[in-house]
Amino acid sequence: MPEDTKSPSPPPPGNEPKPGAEKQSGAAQSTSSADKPAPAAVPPKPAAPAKPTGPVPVPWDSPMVAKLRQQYGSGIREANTYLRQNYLVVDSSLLPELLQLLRDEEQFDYCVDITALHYPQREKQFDVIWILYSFARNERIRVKTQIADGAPAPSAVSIWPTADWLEREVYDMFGIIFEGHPNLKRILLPDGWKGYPLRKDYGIIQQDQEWVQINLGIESGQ
Amino acid sequence: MLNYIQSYLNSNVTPGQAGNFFWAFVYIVLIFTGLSIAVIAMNWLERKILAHMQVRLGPMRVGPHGLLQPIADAIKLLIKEDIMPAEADKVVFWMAPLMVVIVAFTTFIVVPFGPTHAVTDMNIGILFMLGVSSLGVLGIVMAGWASNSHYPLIGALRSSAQMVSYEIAMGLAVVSAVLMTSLTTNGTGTLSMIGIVQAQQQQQIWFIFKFFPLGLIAFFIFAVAMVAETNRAPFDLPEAESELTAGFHTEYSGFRWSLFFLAEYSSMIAVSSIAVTLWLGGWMRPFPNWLSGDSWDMAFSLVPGLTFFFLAGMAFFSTMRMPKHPYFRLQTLGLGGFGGLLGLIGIVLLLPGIRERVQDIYWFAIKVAVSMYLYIWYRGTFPRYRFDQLMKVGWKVLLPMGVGVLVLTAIAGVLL
Amino acid sequence: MTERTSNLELDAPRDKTFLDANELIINMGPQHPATHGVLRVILKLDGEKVLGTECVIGYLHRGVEKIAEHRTYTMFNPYVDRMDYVAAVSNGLGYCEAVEKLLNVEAPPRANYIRVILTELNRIASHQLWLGTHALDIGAITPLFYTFRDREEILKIFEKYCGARLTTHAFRIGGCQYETYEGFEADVKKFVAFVTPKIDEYEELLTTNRIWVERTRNVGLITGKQAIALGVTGPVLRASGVKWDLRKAQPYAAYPDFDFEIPIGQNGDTFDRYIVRMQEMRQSLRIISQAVERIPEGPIMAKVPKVLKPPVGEIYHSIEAPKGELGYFIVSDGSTQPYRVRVRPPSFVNLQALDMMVRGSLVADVIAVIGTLDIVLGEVDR
Amino acid sequence: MEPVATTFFFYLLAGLAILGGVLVITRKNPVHSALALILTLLAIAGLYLMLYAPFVAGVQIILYAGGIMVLFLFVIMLVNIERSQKEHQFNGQWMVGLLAAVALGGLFMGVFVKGRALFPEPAAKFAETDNTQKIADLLYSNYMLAFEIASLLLLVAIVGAVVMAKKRI
Repeated sequence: MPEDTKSPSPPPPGNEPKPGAEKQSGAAQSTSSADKPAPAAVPPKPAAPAKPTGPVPVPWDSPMVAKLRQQYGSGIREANTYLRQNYLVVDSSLLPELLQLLRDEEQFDYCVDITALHYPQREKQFDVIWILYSFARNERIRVKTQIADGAPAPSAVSIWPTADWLEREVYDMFGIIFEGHPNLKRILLPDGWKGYPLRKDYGIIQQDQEWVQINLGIESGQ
Repeated sequence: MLNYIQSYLNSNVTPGQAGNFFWAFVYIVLIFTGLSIAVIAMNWLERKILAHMQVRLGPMRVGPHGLLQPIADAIKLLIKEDIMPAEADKVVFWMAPLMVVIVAFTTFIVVPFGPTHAVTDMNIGILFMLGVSSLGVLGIVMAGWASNSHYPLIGALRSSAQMVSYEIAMGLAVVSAVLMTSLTTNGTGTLSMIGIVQAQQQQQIWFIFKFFPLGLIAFFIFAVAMVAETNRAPFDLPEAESELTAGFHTEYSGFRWSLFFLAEYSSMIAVSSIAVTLWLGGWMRPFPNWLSGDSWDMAFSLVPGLTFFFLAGMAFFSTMRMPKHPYFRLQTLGLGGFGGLLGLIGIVLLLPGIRERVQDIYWFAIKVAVSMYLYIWYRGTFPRYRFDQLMKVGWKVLLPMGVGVLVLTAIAGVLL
Repeated sequence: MTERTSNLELDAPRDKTFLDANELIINMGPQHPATHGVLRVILKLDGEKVLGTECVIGYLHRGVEKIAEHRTYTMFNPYVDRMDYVAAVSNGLGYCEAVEKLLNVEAPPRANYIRVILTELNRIASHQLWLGTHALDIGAITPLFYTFRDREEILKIFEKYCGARLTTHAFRIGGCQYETYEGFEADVKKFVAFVTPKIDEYEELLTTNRIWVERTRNVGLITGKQAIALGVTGPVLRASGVKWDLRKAQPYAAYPDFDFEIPIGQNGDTFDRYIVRMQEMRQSLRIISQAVERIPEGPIMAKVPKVLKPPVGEIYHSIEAPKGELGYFIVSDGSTQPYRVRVRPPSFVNLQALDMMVRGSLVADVIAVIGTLDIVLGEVDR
Repeated sequence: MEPVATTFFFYLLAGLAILGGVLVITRKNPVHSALALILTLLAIAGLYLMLYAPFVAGVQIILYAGGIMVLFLFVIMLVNIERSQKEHQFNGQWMVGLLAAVALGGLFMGVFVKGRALFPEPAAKFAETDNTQKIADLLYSNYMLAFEIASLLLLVAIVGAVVMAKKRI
């Protein structure tokens, strides 16, 4: 029964062909092929196999982006709008500073969510995503970064206390370490569990057999 | 034999005072069984009344309108596994429910159901009741500690703090009522339960209306404190199920648990009896002065019997309304038999020799029943107090009120 | 047994008060009548005073997000109902709208109106369930039965509409699967007329009840600033004085068409949260009666293909669920199955505020605060 | 009312009191000791009743068994019992204790054997009914000053307790 065959899920389409592409919006798994340097013109349509023409990301121009670009230069890899939603793709090294700045100066005082994506084929396997909202501007943005497996992401707990559990959940599900988190441990899964279920190489019916046998006294949870 | 009964019926003191062991024993047995039946009935009534307050039906399955539900419950409790936690202190764990029950029943020795209907009349009657009922907290503390578990311990802690605090306000209210007894013609007051009622008879007023509104305030203080004393909503913190699962009896099950249940309800009846005795005229029928005269006496003495006839009538009416399906035959017969029994009791209560003697008990029971209904009503209406608020009410509201009422009663007693 | 360890012992030296020798560690839950499911709270007490708490969650974890990656967009739709199972309609609405956005289709107006009506009915049902259980926790047992009696009427409407009462799966991606049944409008109107006095009835039992007020006033205080920092949303945020409701801030479905207000509180205590939710029920009734009056004719499904293959891309869409901001972050890789679905659960984030809200208060307040946060463990654990 | 089976009840209650007293000092668990002490107090209350002193008996039950012992018990329950159970039950002064007990016992025996003449004949029995009233009369007439001083002392104790507790809060 372990082989439900589905476990290694369908390879993420656009992205994996260009692993580790530095300049590319690897982060933006989204518009895989639309990997333009940010302010460029309308990127080519995604080579989406399926649909005719979907909406495409367009560059996002706003005073804030301009300011950030001025400050961080190429650290801001992308600033696009897709389906009327804005997102930034940034270098992970800028993050602590950038997040702090977004809260203090740009009034993104509410951290809606922190989550991650896994692209096993890429060199930097993980996208970490911060979804932020500003009450003053009634505006939502996403900040994305790429990090490699095992590399730490900066913790935002000191900036938004709400990041505490959200980061713990990302750690629980993806195994991403958040540096500076006061109490980084599993939150939904038991403490002794091995493996990170939301990684793509973790099968859907896979489980920590050892844990199940020891703690539940049954052969398998399946 | 008949003469013996006759002589008893003519006696005008309680069997304890007369030194009549046989009748004292009979009374003890009667009170014990009567109390058990009252607790069972109370259980059924509480569930029914609460259910109707909460737009539901309550027990309906066992017997007509769930009348036999308490019996089914009792059987269930008796045959349930009796669990004793491995880490519990066995001896204390075993003693705690006994202690609670013994205390709850002992208080009834001095409860005057009528001028002669008490096991005995003690010189310190009211003091005895308060003292013995204050021992109940011992059982609760023992239960909480012996369970060797956190929730029971917190429950016991809450309960002892609560009972000790409210006993003070309760005592002050009681003292102000006792003070009123000293305004009789002979000038000395009394602590005897029967004496207190006789004082009300003599002064021709229920103490709740004495020195209006002083008596009323004292009664109010007592009414609040007695709910707290018996750990009932809204003061049911020791067993707050949403906080402490079940408080001090969390670890108890089966028969031992049912002893706690029995004790809780009998102590509710006990404190209600104190309230009735002290403020509501005890066994006296309504308006003994205003509607006086032989014909009124006669009329009122018929009420108990008529009440039973009414209940019997209700039972027969329900019997007729029972579904005609053969499945219900047994239930129908049972209900009819129950109605017949009630009617029989009604007839007995109408016999001239008996009705004069028994109507005291009836009026006393009615007054207690009203108080018990209030208990249920509180439970359906009020949220639960928090612990600090409970203490605040006890110490900062009831206690000063009690002292004030006591002082004012003394002043009023001297001046008026 | 690799039991979950609490970090309370670990962080003891950080807090001066933790050195007190009288402390008592109590385990509340996962089997406890007042934790609304399988929440486990480890309490550190000094007498009755709470020095700190730690929530242990995950007992109901079903890996919804993992399942999503192995189901098609359509197949995953029923799963979202099982997260916040008392507000299943809201969950479905959020998910359907998110996928619609990803597909770049819009539900037709009639479908949007039906969605609003059902969602608002569901909000009332959710608030009623909250009120009943919350009051029960605080010791008032009677409101529970009143609210369940009235919630039944909502569930009956759901049942007539889609055949299910709790996990309704009422909407489809692109609109609604079912046209309203005969007499739907009449039923809804009847319900509005029926429940309006009932809400007054609940308030009569509680709002002016001294004990209720004492138990809830200044309990579980949270200021607007703290609430925002902790990411708390929904009625809890609004009770702290922040006038923010996604139905107004970033309107979705047919909400721009309706006239309603956002009730807010001032103190951010349990009483204000109670008042805010009571007012919200009334506002929901207002929206429902407007929607039912103006419901347009027309199709109920947009043109969507049989096999959904959204273009490569990602979307975050959130709605105002009864508990707060319910967001779906969906990443499509162009295939029939989502590459990733992330649910931003309001209960999960709100529960995080528990520790801050109860520190220094009494055990009984912990119960009140858990109740007032209105968590559903199905959503916390997913 | 006339007491019945006086002798039987006297020995029963006295036996219970002694049994409780012995248990108090021999039980290792302080909670058990406290419970045994309550037994003793209740037995003594019974003895008071037999001596036609119902008021004293009632006060004994309310104050000692009901009030003080409950608080006492609670304090004991909250301390660490495991530790006290490991400690030695008796310390090395048992010799002295034994001597004192023997001396006291000798004294009692001496009084019992020789001292009958020392005590007057039993005074006329008060009727049980007015015992409480008599106590009240005495308290508020002859012993007024002592009574008030006692209450003042208690007040001082209460104030002191409040001050001490307040410091910690």
